[in-house]
Amino acid sequence: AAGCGSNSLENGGSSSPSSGPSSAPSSGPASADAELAAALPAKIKAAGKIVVGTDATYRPNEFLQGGKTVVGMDVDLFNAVAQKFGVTVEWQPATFNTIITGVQGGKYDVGVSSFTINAERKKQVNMVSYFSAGTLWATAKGNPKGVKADQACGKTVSVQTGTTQQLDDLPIRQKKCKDAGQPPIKELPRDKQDQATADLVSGKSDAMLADSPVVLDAIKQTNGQLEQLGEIYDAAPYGYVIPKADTQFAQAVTKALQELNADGTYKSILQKWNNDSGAITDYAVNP
Amino acid sequence: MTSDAQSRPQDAVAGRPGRIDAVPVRHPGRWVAIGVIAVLVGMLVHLLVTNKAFDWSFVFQAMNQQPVISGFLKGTLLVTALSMVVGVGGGVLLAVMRLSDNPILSGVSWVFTWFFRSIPRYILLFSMGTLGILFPQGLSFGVPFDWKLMEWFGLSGDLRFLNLDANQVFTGLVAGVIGLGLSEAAYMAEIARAGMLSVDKGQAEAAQALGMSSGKVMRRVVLPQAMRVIVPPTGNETIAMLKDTSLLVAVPVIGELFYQLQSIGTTYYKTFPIAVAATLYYLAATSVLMIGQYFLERHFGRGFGTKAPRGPRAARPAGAGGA
Amino acid sequence: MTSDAQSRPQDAVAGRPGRIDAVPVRHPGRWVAIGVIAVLVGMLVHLLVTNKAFDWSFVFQAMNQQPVISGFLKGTLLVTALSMVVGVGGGVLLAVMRLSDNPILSGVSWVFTWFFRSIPRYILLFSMGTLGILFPQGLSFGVPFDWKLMEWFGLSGDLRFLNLDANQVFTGLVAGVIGLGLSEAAYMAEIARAGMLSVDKGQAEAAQALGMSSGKVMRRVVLPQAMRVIVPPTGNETIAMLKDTSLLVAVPVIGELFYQLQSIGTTYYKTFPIAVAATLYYLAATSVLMIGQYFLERHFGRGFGTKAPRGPRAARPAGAGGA
Amino acid sequence: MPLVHAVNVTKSFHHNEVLKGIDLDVERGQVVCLLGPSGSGKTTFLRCINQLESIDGGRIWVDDKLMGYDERNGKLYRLKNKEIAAQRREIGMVFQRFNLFPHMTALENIIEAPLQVRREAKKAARERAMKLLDRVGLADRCDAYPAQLSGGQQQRVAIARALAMQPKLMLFDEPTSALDPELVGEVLAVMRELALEGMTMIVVTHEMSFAREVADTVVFMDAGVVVESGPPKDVIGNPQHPRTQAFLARLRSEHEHL
Amino acid sequence: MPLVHAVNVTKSFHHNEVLKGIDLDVERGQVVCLLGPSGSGKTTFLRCINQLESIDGGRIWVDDKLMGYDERNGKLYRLKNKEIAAQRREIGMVFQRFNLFPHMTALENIIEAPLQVRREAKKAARERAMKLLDRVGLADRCDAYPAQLSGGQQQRVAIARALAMQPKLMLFDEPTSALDPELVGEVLAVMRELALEGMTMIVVTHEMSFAREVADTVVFMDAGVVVESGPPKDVIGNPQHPRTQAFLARLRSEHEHL
Ligand SMILES: Nc1ncnc2c1ncn2[C@@H]1O[C@H](COP(=O)(O)OP(=O)(O)OP(=O)(O)O)[C@@H](O)[C@H]1O
Ligand SMILES: Nc1ncnc2c1ncn2[C@@H]1O[C@H](COP(=O)(O)OP(=O)(O)OP(=O)(O)O)[C@@H](O)[C@H]1O
Ligand SMILES: [Mg+2]
Ligand SMILES: [Mg+2]
Repeated sequence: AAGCGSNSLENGGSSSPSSGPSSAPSSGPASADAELAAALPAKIKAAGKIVVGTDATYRPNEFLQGGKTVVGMDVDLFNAVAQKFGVTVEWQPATFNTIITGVQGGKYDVGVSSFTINAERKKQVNMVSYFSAGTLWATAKGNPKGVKADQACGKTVSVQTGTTQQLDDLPIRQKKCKDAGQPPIKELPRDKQDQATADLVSGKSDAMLADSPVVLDAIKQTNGQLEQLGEIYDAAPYGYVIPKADTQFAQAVTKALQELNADGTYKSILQKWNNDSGAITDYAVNP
Repeated sequence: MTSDAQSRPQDAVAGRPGRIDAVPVRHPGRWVAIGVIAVLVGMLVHLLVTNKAFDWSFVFQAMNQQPVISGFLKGTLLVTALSMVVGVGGGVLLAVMRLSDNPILSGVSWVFTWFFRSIPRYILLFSMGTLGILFPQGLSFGVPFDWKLMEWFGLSGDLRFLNLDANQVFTGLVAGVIGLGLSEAAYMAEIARAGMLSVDKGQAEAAQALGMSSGKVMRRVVLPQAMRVIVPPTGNETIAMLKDTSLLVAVPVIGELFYQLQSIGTTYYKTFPIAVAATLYYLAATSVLMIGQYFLERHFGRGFGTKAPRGPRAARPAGAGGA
Repeated sequence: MTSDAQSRPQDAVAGRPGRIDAVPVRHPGRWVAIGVIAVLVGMLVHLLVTNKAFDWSFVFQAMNQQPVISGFLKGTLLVTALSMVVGVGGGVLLAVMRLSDNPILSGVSWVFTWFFRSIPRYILLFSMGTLGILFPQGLSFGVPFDWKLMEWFGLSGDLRFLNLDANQVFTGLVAGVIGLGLSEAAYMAEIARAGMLSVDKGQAEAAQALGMSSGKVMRRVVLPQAMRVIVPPTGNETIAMLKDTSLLVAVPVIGELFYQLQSIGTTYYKTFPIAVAATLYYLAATSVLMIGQYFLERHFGRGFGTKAPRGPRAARPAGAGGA
Repeated sequence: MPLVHAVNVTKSFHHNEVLKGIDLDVERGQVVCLLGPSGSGKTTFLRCINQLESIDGGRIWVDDKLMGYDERNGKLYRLKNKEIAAQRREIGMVFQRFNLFPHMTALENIIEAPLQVRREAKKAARERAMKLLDRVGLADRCDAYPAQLSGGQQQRVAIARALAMQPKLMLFDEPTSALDPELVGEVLAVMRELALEGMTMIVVTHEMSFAREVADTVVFMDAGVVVESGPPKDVIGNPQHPRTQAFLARLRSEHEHL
Repeated sequence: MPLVHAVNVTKSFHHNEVLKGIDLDVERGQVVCLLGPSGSGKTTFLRCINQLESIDGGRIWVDDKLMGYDERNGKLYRLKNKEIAAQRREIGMVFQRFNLFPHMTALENIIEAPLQVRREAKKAARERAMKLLDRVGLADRCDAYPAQLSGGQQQRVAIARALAMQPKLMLFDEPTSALDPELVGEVLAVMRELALEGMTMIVVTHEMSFAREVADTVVFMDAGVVVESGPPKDVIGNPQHPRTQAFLARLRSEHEHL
């Protein structure tokens, strides 16, 4: 049943941390908790597993390995949460903008896909905070174009379309450029984050801005071709997406996160993905 | 032209003119066009060979990944085949309904075509995926034939490729095939209708006069002849479908060529080589399809003089049967 | 049947039989089918009306946003129109090349068709966008006609809709239109070729015998008749193109219906109503296109007896000209 | 009772009455030739006989079966398509434009209906088809597609195809008028032979020599009515009705110099 | 020197030699009828005259112009398509299957070439077209599409269309053989009138009465060669060559009873 074709690529790739099969709980000190298990919605209890919708194109938080296995920081962390409940997780790759609808419609039990918590989302579903991400800039090694986040006017900047960076962050900067009578930032919006990163690597753009975990990972992945520019700003929590009806379950998830934090699992998972700078402790439903 | 008039009488006197061995007409414009095309092709080849953006070694490595190959075979080729089966079958049915005397059947066919041609496949597939979860039973009841097909597929999948679990195959791929198939049926309905209308009415009447039932008339006489007109645009549709399988991610189904390649791209930040790899796969599949189309066209063109007739005498234009 | 044999002689004796006023055949199967369809339609309507996922008020609000409307008009409708102009023009040119005696021209046409049918539009648009950034001048030189069109468009854009800056329009939309147009030309080439081949050879010969040049023969005699066969699949293509404008995001061009709707969806986290809104827009555009197709078909069908002839006497089958 | 018994047959297209009450009896073994100007309704009448058109009034019986309807308790019931198809099997029809199936060889054209409709064994059907092809002089062309055959050859295959269903009645609608003058003879020869063998035939034709020689009855139609009918020597040789006379004169004028 | 002067014309399709050295002279104002069995090359020869087929050997001059080639310094140069198109304007052709443009009305069919090729003014072209339609008896049908006309009417429009280019020579390829016998007369009448007016014509036909009455010369072709030619009373009335005799006997046999 081996089939043809190889299972790994030679160049790069070596640095990507591997994880076990996605549906199996990751190894660690976490163990099931009967009190938490009682808070599980009936459907999950009956199935013995949580169906999670995720857009597996967002490295390092959730991405596909070996063509079918979803891995990443979000994955490891939520697998650990599920283990606290004594159930497994079925990761279903989906496109980002269909996940919340899928959770509302019962297609997924939970959505885990680097969702930034904000007022609109909180109106629609329960959001359980578990991580803090901000915006971070990156440039080519040595910053040859001399870009600065606050002085990007006239520079070409990569950004993924539809992200908060494109929709909220850059417009403010554009306005500043305009008010200062300087040339506008040349935006190079891309459908996918990896395309935006590729543009920066290939020199098509002078800088890139994205969620901090993504940028940190891209810097690591590209083996020194990129470097961080300035510090993380506009930090906001990521949240798990849970249906409005399952508030009790959402509360239980915060408890599970607290336990994971207490036993050190939380920290070690973040460290594994080079993301401990985003750790939080005040897990909450709809903060 | 006056020189002709003078040369003629002499010529006629000088014995009977023989073989014509004339200097052909020159087409300078045509050669310029060919030159321009040659330059463009040269530029393209130069670009392909020299531009580092292509990164050929990565392209071939990416193409040779096991999930990519299996995604191509199962997600892309198999879904294309199954969707086209549903689409062509449904399209022919819709065309027959549309051409029926019954205004209700014909109206339903029209509305179906109108609706499913309008709805983007991405949205349709997303909805199918959602429906699949809401009424799994309902769907399986609605299209027993497809389930049969998928059952067969499920088995073959288990036998040959072990990397997709059955559950995912049954929910995702079935929804994907139904969604793409329904959409395709709407397009195929128009194609099949045009094909059927192109068959001379005398053909159906001759068959009826022989005592054939309307079903037989359709299957044995009208459709085989309509195929001549149906096959070429169906080739277009199949090739388009091949690439539309990349929309399966909306269902979601990820065991498909483009998604698999993109997920490699995500890891290595090499977008362009990934696009090249996908294009090479689609080029290969398209080539095979075009060869298949050639043979299909030849098969259904038999007796229509699209090739040199084998008999001793070609048909007289006035005598060519109801063709 | 024996009852017939008995009834006949009596009947014949009883005077001349008059009008036939027979009981029609019942089609129970057909009524069952209609019943099933009615139930399905009922379910669909019930779903549409009662299911909260649709959120109709949001749907109409989203549809009424200024960027959405302008995206529909400019990104979707205008790009569809321009791409189809490039596609149909290029397709006819490719078809003429393909049918030419010159093996080089015919080969180039084949390779073009093969390549551009194989390359996914998303990837093509992505590459076009990249090319656009690499050689903005080069592109503008290559297709002066399109630039003219876009210049005209740019002006109208400045006059009517102020939300896209000219720079973006000129680089992005041009690349998008060229990419979609080239891809479409490859599909249209097959359609146009089939159409031209469907015209009786006698038509071209009659025109040649009148002293018409080959260009005139093509434009005045062959193409107008080929249109009958070309228009229906071109309708399919146009409708598909309408929805493929959503791929403009790969260029990237974002002034387009689907992207604009999605960005509203992303802001308000309502995916499904957004899908419904997009579908409604596409339904509207498709409906208009289908009406247009109807009139085009009627126009090019003139003289072919697709409608009741206006003259006092219908054609004899044996006497219908080269049709 | 005659094999074909048509009484007061009427048929309109929209508001155009094409048949205005046709009566026709054809005895078993008889050959009836139908003459008449273009548009007089000859084709339409043939098509009504085998229900390719449904009639508006009157009745047509073929072999004692009422065509297209079932009469029970004084009420007519339209037959199902299947039953109409069964009735048609007894009637062979040959068209002006041959209408051979272009995607099948001559042999396949002939065995199609026996295989598909009568579910004969393939071997037996082929053997009988080859005999029929031999009879129309085309045994050597059995593998040719229609497009590879001359018009006359195509029409002979079309006759063999109709005969393969062993019909009781043969209808011919101007079987030679789409043929080159030279090829007319070979088709008429086959039809002549068929008549000699006792086949009941209704033939629409402009070939006067054939009508004179072969027909038992000649029927002259004009504008949807039978104007004159009788033995050929009367109707052709000595027409009584002025319309018949005019028609024949028009036909003759083009050939008198030959 | 004759209007048409063809010398030793040969033409092959693949390895099938269809014309084997045809000589033909047609004087201005003459009518030549071409007879011959199917496949003898009559159509091919007509098509060679106006270069719808290019010839392999020999020469054809029409109105003192060498068709298809330019002869300079003893060398032949193939003419450009444009120049060939110009030569064709002098020659009208009428086809067996009419080949009217189905998407244009009768009037539009006729004015198409004058407008597009000779760039006549629309008004003048229309007026002349109406005169031509009147001449072929169809002025009232000017707005009908071909599909709305009978075969005879279509063929008359086709003749008018060819005449609209004011050709010096008219070629007719079996202009009546796709017509109902009744409709043959109306087309032949138009052709007869044309001949009387002095038009030079080459007519392929099976209509013996027409050939006898109108032709100055009858040419009998068989298997790509001219077998016999001369005035109609000789070739038709008293054929010398056995192949001519056999052909005429075959044609006659079908019509002798009329
Ligand atoms: N399907 C139809 N719809 C409308 N009118 C029709 C149809 N079929 C025939 N007609 C009309 O009915 C009349 C009789 O037609 P029919 O074909 O029976 O004549 P015919 O005697 O066979 O003439 P011909 O010698 O030209 O074949 C004609 O006026 C014709 O236009
Ligand atoms: N385009 C072609 N390609 C190959 N063979 C051809 C072509 N055109 C004609 N022929 C062959 O040339 C021969 C002469 O044909 P042509 O049509 O000139 O005969 P014809 O005398 O006009 O006969 P008919 O009376 O049947 O019209 C025939 O054997 C025919 O099959
Ligand atoms: Mg008729
Ligand atoms: Mg000929």
